[in-house]
Amino acid sequence: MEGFSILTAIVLVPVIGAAAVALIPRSREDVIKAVGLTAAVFVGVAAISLAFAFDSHSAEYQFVSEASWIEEFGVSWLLGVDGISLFLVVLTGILFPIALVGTDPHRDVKGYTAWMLLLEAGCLGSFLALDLLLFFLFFELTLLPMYFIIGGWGYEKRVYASLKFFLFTLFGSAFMLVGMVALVFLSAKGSDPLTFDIRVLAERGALAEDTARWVFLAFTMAFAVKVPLFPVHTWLPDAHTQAPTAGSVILAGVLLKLGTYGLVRFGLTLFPKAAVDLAPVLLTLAVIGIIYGAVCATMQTDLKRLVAYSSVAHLGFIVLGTFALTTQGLSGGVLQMVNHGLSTGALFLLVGMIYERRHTREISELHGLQRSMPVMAVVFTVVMFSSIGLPGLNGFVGEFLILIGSFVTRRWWAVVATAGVILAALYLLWAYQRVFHGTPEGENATLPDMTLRERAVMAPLLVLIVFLGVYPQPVLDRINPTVEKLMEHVEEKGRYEQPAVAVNGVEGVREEREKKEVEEKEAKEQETERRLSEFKKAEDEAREKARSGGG
Amino acid sequence: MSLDGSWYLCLAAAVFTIGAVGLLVRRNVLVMFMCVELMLNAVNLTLVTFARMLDDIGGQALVFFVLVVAAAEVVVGLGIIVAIFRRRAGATADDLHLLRG
Amino acid sequence: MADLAYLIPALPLAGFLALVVLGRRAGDPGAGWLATTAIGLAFLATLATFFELLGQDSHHREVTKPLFTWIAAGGFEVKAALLVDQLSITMALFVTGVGTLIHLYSVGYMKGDEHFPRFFVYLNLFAFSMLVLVLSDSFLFTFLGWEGVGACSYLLISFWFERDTAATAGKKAFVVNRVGDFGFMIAMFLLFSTVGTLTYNEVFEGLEGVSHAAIVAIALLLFVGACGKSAQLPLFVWLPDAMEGPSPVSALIHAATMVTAGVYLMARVSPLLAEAGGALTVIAVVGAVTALVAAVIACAQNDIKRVLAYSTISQLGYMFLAVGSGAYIAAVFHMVTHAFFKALLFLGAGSVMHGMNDELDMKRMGALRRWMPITGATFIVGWLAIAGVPPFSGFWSKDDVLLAAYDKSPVLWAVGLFTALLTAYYMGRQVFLVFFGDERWRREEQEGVHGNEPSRGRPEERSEAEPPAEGSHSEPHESPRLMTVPMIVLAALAALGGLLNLPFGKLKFLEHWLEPVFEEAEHKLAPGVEDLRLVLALVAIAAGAGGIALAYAIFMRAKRLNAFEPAVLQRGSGGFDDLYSFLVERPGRVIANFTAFVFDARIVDGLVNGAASVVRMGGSQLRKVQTGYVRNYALGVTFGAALLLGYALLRMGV
Amino acid sequence: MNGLLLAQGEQPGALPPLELPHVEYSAMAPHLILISGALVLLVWAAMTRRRPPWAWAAFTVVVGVASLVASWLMWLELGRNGPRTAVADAVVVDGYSVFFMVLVSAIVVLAALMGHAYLEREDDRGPEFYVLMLLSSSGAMFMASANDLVITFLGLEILSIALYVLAGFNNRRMESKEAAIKYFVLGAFSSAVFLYGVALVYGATGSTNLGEIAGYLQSTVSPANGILLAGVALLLVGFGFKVAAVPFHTWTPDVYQGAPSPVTGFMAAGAKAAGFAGLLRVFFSTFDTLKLDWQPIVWVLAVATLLVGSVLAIVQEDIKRVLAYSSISHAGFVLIGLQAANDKGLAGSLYYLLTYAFMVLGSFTVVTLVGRKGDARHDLNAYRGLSSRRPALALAFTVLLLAQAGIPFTTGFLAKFYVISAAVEGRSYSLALIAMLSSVVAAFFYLRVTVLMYMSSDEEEAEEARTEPLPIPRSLAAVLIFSVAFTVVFGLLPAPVIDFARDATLLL
Repeated sequence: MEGFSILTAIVLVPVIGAAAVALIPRSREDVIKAVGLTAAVFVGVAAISLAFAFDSHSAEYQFVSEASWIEEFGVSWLLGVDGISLFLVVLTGILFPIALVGTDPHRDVKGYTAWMLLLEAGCLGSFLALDLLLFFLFFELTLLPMYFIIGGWGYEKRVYASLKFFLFTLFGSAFMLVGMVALVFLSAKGSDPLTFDIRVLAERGALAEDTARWVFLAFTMAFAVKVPLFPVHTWLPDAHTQAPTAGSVILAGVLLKLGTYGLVRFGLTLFPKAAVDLAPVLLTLAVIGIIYGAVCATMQTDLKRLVAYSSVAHLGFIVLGTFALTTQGLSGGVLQMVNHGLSTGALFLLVGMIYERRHTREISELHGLQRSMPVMAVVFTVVMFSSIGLPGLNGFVGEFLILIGSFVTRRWWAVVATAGVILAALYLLWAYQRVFHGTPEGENATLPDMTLRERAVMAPLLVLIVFLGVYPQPVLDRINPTVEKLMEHVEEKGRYEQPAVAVNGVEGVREEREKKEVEEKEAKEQETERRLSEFKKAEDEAREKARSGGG
Repeated sequence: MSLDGSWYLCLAAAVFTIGAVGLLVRRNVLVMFMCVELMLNAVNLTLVTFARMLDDIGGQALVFFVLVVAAAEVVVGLGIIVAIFRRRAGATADDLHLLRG
Repeated sequence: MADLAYLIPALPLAGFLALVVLGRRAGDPGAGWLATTAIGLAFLATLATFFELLGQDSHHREVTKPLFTWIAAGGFEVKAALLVDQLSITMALFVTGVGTLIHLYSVGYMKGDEHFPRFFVYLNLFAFSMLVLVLSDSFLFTFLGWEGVGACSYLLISFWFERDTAATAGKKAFVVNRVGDFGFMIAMFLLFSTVGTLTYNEVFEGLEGVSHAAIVAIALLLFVGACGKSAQLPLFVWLPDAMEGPSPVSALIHAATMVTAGVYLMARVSPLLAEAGGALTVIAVVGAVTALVAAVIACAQNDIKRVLAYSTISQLGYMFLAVGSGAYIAAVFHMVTHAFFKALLFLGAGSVMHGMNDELDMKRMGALRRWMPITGATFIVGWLAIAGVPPFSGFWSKDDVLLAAYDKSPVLWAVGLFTALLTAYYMGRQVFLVFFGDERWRREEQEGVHGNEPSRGRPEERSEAEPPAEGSHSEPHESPRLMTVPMIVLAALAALGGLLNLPFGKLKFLEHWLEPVFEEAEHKLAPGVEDLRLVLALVAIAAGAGGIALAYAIFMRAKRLNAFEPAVLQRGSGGFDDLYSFLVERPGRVIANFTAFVFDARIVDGLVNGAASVVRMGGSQLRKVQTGYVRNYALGVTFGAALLLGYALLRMGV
Repeated sequence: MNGLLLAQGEQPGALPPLELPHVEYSAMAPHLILISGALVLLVWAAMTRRRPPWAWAAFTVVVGVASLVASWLMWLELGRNGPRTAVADAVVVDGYSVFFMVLVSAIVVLAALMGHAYLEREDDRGPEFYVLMLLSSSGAMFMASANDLVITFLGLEILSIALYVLAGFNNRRMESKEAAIKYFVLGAFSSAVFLYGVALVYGATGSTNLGEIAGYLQSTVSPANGILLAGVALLLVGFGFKVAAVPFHTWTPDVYQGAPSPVTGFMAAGAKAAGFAGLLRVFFSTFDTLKLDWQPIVWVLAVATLLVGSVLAIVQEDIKRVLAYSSISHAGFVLIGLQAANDKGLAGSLYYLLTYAFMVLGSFTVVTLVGRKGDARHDLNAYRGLSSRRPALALAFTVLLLAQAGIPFTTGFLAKFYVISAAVEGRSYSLALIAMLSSVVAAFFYLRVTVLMYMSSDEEEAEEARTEPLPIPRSLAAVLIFSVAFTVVFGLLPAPVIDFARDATLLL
């Protein structure tokens, strides 16, 4: 496909919407909301239809739209979607309208809506861009709206939080930009032109091993901050806690995925060898993150902060799956990106609803809410279970694939990570007990239950949570081909081979075993042969001796 | 038998340095200003010397430009200094540190 | 064969969904009836399937019924499919059967509870999950049910969420179970990486070629899972607290069905265990020890339901003992009979509470058989059954277990035997304290010492209960028919359950029926042991009789209220809670606190903010250079110039 | 030089028939337009009594546009005939010089508009401001098109001397005077140093003509000798001073703060561009052969400039000082292009200067506005709650600031990207990385301003907003709109400007 396409539309419509909102006078809030919602919904619908139109048998990029942009550097407006990005786009398309409807900025609706739409454009652009520079631009672009949303509509320490968020991420991307340019210039050997097209770059794979490792690290720097991985995670709790509800929802639901998505799309695709070599490092950080996030979450006194730390743990799982370098792990990781977006997004929405009523996030302030708002309690329970990873709900499927996938290659990492599953149950159930159980007094006793609007907002999320838990196959069917192709790419370019069982299951095991047997048999035969020859030699010598003795 | 060029060059360098140091150590704006003139003239000396050594008229011609520029600087510089002294007496540069940090 | 099998789990699910949709609209009895119908129909469906299986000849009684592909990626694929065979159907039968009865009972028991519909929503969801657990054809799908029942038990234990004890108990149950599930999950990972599949039959086919060590590891890990679910040492601590839930829940989930899931799993993977060798011994030992310890603690409890809880644990111990001895049929047999009499006992206890305004302390009861005859009678039946008095069901199943244990090792047998004695004793104690003796509750009430310990009824009733009003409320009363009928039925089953598998040649129905499932796994008794059966049986009877006699002597004759009941055993789960909180909880808190508020906040984040402030300070330091004095600026320039010149000359120097 | 005087080797006495030296005025059309414009303005102002207040500004704008057109014509002509030198090799007409002619002319137009609003507010009716600005711009152009160190020097002086005066143009504020004197003393000092450098180079190579010097350096085997290198070093000092490279930057914050805001804008955009025009020309075309000698030292300068600039900016409390330090760190970025010493580096630097010029002009337009009458309110707090007072203004300022921070889809990002790629192509990864990290630090103080404008919910600020209106004169609005539009539009569709910069270097 050339030039304009559905993807271009998906990216540009929010921008247009934002521009439109900017032109509407501040006073006409209803109009502003309407316009904003329309744009968001349009994108949502487009994204979902994309999922249906998507050819689940092809592992290639689909709906590619390309237009030259900066010839001087071989940068082009290059969008495309494959199994890895598809559902992230859908997730974005679903979460934004929900966030817009489900939350109330209280002040300056105009700016709020405009920034949200711009943010959506940024996210979609990053997921769809197949051009490194274009990705980077969108990746950076997401910072700005989020910065203003946190800083403009957040809570007490919003300024600190927003600055921390912005600078932290910028710090990471500083490395990425340099690495990116280095990659492009170094892989443009001899006559072949500069290009930022990742498809070409992946094929060229022209970097020397150690160079590739450095560049990979540079990229990882940026994504590690975004994910966030263990040592560089501290911006997250602040940002989440201080952001307005919608901010947290999008931050957890979509923005964090930019990191994990980047690791898959660029880390694995562009630097297979480096990824294979450095996998242990990232795995270790991921596992630390899983346990660490859970432990920190357990002790939090602020409900939002708790959820934020739980995100650290969950994202750790995704990274674990990614660098387990097995089909299961990777598929699970990609799926889990979507799942985490749904469950944690929902959690933040619920926490936001509680805040709207009680104006506190302190767990100790809340008590026995299940009596005053039973429906809220039910919804919260379901979402909580999905976040804990209860089979039958979405959280489990991804988590299990990740764990089983990583167990095949990285046994002990997986075991430790599984321990994290126990902790997840601990901190969430404990929080639930403190907030919802017991007999409410004072304000807590008189809180109104979820309004119709709020139920309508949560409904689609709940449906997806259950559906993806019971019947995830349609999604996996679309993810798997791409993932398998990517794994092949990694195996080929990374001089690496994932265990046969991960590829072929039972047959894989059997082949493996047979191969081993064959080898053993050969070894044995050689052994016997050697023996025989030795024996013969000895015999001949003896005969020689005998003859000489005789002669 | 005449001194060869390097003597002049060293002299010029010395003068230039004196000018520079003077600028650094003196507080009176006018004196600092004179030091600049001193430096410019040191440059002139250098130029002439080189012109001689290279047997090239260009260097000497350049000196005239320098003189003109120096004159122009004097005009403007004095103008500014006067403008300041209208406001406050004394010609020490150190009085002027409203702007810092 | 007809696809009735699908209906077995589908019906409770349908019931669940219907109730969810209806919500409060379902109303007080309505919801209950709907739920009961759902599971009742499921029971019928199971019966039908059962007879269909009977129709087949014994080796074609195993059918796999695929539904859809659940999770697939690369070489990993798990289908949602039902495995209908003798074992799963047996389980399904008593799950749905007992389940139906308890649903029925609950309609009466939960009457007037403000959360009435919610209760039955959970109950149906539980039934569904339990049936998935039982009928699934792969480890993972079983795990779905496994965690599902765990979640339901969490929801039902903390059903009366206003009470913190209930909430805590629910959380505890779920978390402890998770510890077990950890083992289960790792086991599945290991299976996949060694065999490449999680479907039961494929696994069993693929076992040869897997290293023995791996198999042992898998077996033990699965057993860890089973320990969690079936409350074995060291993970049994959650079950006593689980009594916070309504009595029907205790009966259904924490006695009859869910807690036996562990045993079922072991039976299900019997081919694997057969390969595992040493693991079996571990299982047997853990089972025996648990049986003994739980029984000992049970002797010291005063809470009517806690006694039963511990007896459940100890009976489960029996079952694992059987499994460990390779006597899967005995295990299943005991599981079934236990389901009957333990459910019965719990319902009885519930009925007593119902009649006594949710009184739980046995010391404040007595002579109740006069006031609630049916409850009393049925309860006594259950007692005789569990005490192993022939010809009640318990006797037969326990007998098989002990026989197998003896074959495994006389020591285990001895432990089992002693446990039997204790069982008889503490159950006797309970019966005598509750149903015989004099009416202590009367005296208590006059003294008004009532309820200084928080009773465990539903909150709104508790408020009625204290201060105890004179008159109708203070008098114990028999429960309504809705509750007594199921008890009567169960009493019948508890009495006659033995018929399922009488140890006389042709009469071993259950054995013949289950044979094909366990054929290669079932441990054949050593020659001669079979002959010992009669002797051992007599010894067992003697032990049972001794226990009862002891209890009688102490509590009927001497009318004492307590015999040997050391305080330590009366504390939460006989001191184990304290131990765990000392070993795990307290250190955990300290570490977590440190990580969250010192390490993370001060050190990790401190570094970040530190870096920022370093830059800032650098700035304000550099600022000082910018003095505002022209001369200093010129100095700066000169310095730079000097630097460059120096560099130039250096450049030439070399 | 020689061309301008008697030809070489003439014995005195026998004079040949003198013919007037041939001067191609067309080669210096824009310069001459500016100069003559200035003169006309002087005369006109001297002759006439009253003029509508906008007359001078209008005239200056016309002159600016005229020179813009002239430069553009030269550009086209250049496309046809290629580069050439003129006036006896003293000036060169090539893409590079024309690029700067265009840039400077544009700056003239915008600065004139800024100046108009400013002078109106401070009710100063004289034309001097415009005259000086025109002259100094012509100086800038000479620096760009000089093909002889002497011309470079003259350009430098024309540029500077006019600026000294402009810096002190506000008679009411002592700061302004102080700025002037500081700028003057240090400027004179540094130009003396520069001149000494010229002398040394002349001594070492025997010529001041860039072409000839280059030729000499190529012809000799090992050209580097102490005198030459010392000369180059001193030249670098002179240029470094003009472009405010650390450690020659010390004057910048004070002068930027003291000078009238429009003048500061003009300095940041024009003077810096001029300085770099000279610097890049001399080092790229002439001392190219000494690359290995000067690259390391430029590396050091660049790093120092980047870090000092951004680190010092974050502790400032005065917007003009903030922008001053930020302009220092931007100079660091341009130096990266020089250090790379490759085509991309040169083109990148040009692109950077071009885009930065408009960003900074726009920014100082806002500063001029918020400075209010007396041009004194430059404390950061003056920007509190600006978004509620003047949303559009706040937004524009935000765009300009964030563009300087290098936010995507603005020219600011592409400029950084351009020089960074140059550095990477030149294999100086460390420099590239340091630059990006310093830009992270820099982002902080740009954001700090936006925080004040958007996130401070200050009551009495809002109160004050109502009491004290903030009118936006048309001329300033025009400048603002233009610079924002330029920054954003060419951020989205960068091709034209990027190609312009590249072609300029191709025709060097």
